[in-house]
Amino acid sequence: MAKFQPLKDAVAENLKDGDVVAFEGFTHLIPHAAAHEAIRQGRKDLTLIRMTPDLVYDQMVGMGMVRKMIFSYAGNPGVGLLRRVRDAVENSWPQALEIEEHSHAAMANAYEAGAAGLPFATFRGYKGAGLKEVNDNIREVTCPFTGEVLAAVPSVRPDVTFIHAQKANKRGDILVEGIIGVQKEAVLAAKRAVVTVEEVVDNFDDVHLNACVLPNWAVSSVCVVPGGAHPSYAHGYYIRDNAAYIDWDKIATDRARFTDWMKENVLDQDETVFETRVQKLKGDA
Amino acid sequence: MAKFQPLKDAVAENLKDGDVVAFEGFTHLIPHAAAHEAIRQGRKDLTLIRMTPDLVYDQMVGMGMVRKMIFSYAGNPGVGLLRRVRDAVENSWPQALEIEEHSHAAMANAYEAGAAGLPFATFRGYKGAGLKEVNDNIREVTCPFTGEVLAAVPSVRPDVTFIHAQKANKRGDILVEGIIGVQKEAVLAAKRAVVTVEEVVDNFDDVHLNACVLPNWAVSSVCVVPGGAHPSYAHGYYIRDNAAYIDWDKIATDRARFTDWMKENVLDQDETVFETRVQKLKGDA
Amino acid sequence: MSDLDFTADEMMTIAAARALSNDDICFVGIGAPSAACNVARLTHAPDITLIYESGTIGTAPDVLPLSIGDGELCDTAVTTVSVPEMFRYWLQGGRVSVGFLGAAQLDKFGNINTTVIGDYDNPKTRLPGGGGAPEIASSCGEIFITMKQSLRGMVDKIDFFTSFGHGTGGDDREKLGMTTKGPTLLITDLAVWRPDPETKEFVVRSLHPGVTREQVQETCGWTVIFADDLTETPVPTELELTTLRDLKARTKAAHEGAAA
Amino acid sequence: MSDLDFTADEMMTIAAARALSNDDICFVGIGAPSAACNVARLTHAPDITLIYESGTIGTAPDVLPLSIGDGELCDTAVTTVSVPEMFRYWLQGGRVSVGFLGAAQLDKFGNINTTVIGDYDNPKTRLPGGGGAPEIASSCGEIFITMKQSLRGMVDKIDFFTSFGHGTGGDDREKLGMTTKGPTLLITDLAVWRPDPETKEFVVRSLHPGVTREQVQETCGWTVIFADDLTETPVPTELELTTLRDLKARTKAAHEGAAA
Repeated sequence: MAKFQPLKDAVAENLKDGDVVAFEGFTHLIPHAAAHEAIRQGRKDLTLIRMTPDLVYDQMVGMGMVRKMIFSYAGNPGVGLLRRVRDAVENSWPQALEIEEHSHAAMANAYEAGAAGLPFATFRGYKGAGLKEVNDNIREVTCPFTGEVLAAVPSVRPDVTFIHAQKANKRGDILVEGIIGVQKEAVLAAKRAVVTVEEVVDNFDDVHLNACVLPNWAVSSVCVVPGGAHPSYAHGYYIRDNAAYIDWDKIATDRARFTDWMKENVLDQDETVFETRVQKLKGDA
Repeated sequence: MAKFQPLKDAVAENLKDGDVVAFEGFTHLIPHAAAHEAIRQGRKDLTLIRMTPDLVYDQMVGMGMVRKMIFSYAGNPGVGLLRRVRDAVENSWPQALEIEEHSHAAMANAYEAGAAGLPFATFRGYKGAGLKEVNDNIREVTCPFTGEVLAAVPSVRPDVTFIHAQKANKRGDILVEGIIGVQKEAVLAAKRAVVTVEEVVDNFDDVHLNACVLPNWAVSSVCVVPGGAHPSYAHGYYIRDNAAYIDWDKIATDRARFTDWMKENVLDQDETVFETRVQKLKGDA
Repeated sequence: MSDLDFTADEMMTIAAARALSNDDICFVGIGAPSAACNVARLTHAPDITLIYESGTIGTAPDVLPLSIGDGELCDTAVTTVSVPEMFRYWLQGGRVSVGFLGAAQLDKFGNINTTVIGDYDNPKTRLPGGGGAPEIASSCGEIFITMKQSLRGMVDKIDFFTSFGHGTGGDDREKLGMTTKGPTLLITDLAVWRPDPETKEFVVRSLHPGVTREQVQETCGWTVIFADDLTETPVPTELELTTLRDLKARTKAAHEGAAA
Repeated sequence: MSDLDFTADEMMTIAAARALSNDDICFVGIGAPSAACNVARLTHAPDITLIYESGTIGTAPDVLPLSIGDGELCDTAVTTVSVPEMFRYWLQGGRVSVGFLGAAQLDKFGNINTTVIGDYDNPKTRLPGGGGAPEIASSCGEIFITMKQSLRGMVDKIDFFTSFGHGTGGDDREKLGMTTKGPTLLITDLAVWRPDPETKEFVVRSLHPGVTREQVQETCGWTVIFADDLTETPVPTELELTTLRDLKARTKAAHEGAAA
């Protein structure tokens, strides 16, 4: 049953050193505030899972918190490479990073299978693809009716998932709208789930019958953090800060510049700064 | 690409003798008008698929149109047995009926796999269940990671699926709301899909971003048939005619009474009668 | 005994309702389970989550649905999901604490038949079939069963294993790889039963008010075991009875008439 | 040649746009494919269905998205589905007619690398990876590829098979059980290429206006085959150029500034 609590407490209670953790969000609703709190709390030895690790995983890898990353697209979307991830993979800075790489289809299916309580996912994929040769977690199953050989990957089952959502109601039910990505699956696949939200409303009486709602008993903690997805966006609240994504490419190029930026913008801040950051992005949302 | 056409033409063009066909709807939005048109056109040798064959399949079986039925619950929900189906299974009246019986979980997964273009579905099911012994289409697959043995069933891939939906827009996109059942899966799993709708609206601009919408290119034909789900219901339009479901139990008990009822209420009617039938049910929808 | 008048049917529904708690996530079968679950919600368990297999999660219907997919269930739900999602994420995902089932035939180990009477290929009576029951029985944390007693219904050997209870007893579930508890409670119109911890055979734990051991045995097809500490089921409270009767009256009016 | 001025980049995007038809269901990769697909939609193919892997189906963005999940894509979509549904029902379900991909490295059989330069375990350059490409390449009816020519990009042997084109040519796809066509078109900043029907090696079918055979060969790492009936790519029309430039200008303004 979800409890409302400050982000600091929710991260401290739910994320431990060595955990397998997903901060999910498919370009939309990326839980930046929660990830920054995890960085401030200095968690170590994490296995990070995400289809599209972008800035927050670049930051966590660059801060030396990550042992392994499971992913399907490690880029700054529309901008280029993740330079801290690249530095870790190519030069082991600040430490070596083990990677388990999949395709989007594999990861999406793996989250789906995790939410469905299954040990593996089956799909028609990886045909002729090189990842099969370098990833032992890509295997095969044979259809017992047609004999067709399909791809199989282990389901994703994080210890804890963090997502950002638009709204909670007073009971702690969660509403996610717009590009919903794999957030529902990431929450249901995990042992624990922490959700940051833009706001709390009385009820969801005006919400569409089939909207993506996570009942309060499917969530561990709810934290009110307005702007908590910045520089990602929250549909209906503020738009994506594309300029920040473009800037990140320069910040992350240089180790010293990265370290300074993290101190100033993450370590020396708390989550209240996010509300300020999205002020100028609210016009067109 | 969907074309708007009269129901009679849509059924004639899309449903052939010997087809594998799903008239889907999970208590809500059952395509009664389309099924009655199929009965009037006298299709033969059909394989009917549905999770919850209820009145329309009882009627089609009783009219001798059906060779085989694939299903998971052959009851009149909340009322009792399907008496025409029972008569066919127990006494081969009016002809023998082959059955392939599954659980709901199996059928739901089989539709999902059909929509996903897969040859089979995997799930954790049928443990200790007797259906495994009598249905050769219940098999096993072994997880290539954990060794767990899971159930497998063939995917559902109908020649044609019929559903009823609330709205089409002028482009032929389809909106389904409320209890959405397996309708999206049934349409996407099929080679052809015919959708009857309550009404056509200009556009879906006011529809929720994540509502269940089928794009026009995923549908073959759209037919405007107000009331076309009766005695099932269309959320937002009219309520379920529970009294008609209770009455059906008496009608279907007796072969002669059934035959007379079908002549009077189906064979001698056309689809315009459905709008009249729901008039008294519009108050609370 | 209380001076309240009540039927055996009412006692059954109310005893079943009492077994549910406020924190339960309950997968509701249609018929008797639906009445019991909603009486629980309307009395001692207002925050209980009721799930119907039509995809409605967290429903709070004002009248009992005739089918598992009446519009009332959707209108009052926290959310309504597709049926594949219901069976994959919510049931198979292991998020349901209690599954509540009825039965046409039941044996002493909680195995249920709702498929056929007689031989499967040449049935004496073709019943509706399992619907969600085979996976409800294996995926929910535990299973409650409710049915009226009769020699036709409570039998020594069921004709078909629609859903698996405790098999032939003991650790049969574990042997099949199941990690859930299976049937932990049987509520009939005469008594409350729980499985013996070792053998898994149902044992009568309490008799409903006014019911005798003989009545229980006469309407049961196996030799009944009564608990050493056999008690009497507490009589329905006035709140319980009123709640159930009001619910039934609202339901009858709604299902017989057409729309308002 | 026309008297319109245009860049090689513009010619590439416009030539790519022309390959799409009004009836196509197109799975759009980010970058150059996104521009081409939207120019098609804004010129000769107004009813084309554009799908982005973020779950947005039938989008009609006013500016090009920076990521594949900008809010603009969702606001203008016919519907937005979850990412698992996108990959299962819409892509794997076989409902996409054209997949449009870019490439970091490409070989003459349309095999693409966007994973690593150098050895996978000790890469010289770690690239972002495949994202949706491995299954886009196998599940879409056919694949269009667009990229700028360079010796670094168009190579004799790619370092990693991120997505499979025609393998080593011939019927390699059929041998792997694929039933889709694979790469049927390559549009670079210099030329339009199509695979030879037998060998499946890309053959230059038309040179963009002003481009020579030598330029094409100098920026390509394999020995280029030119079609016997080699033609010149028609120059961009004024409508095509204006549409593309307006789109780019709107996009630049939107991505550089903050909200209005």
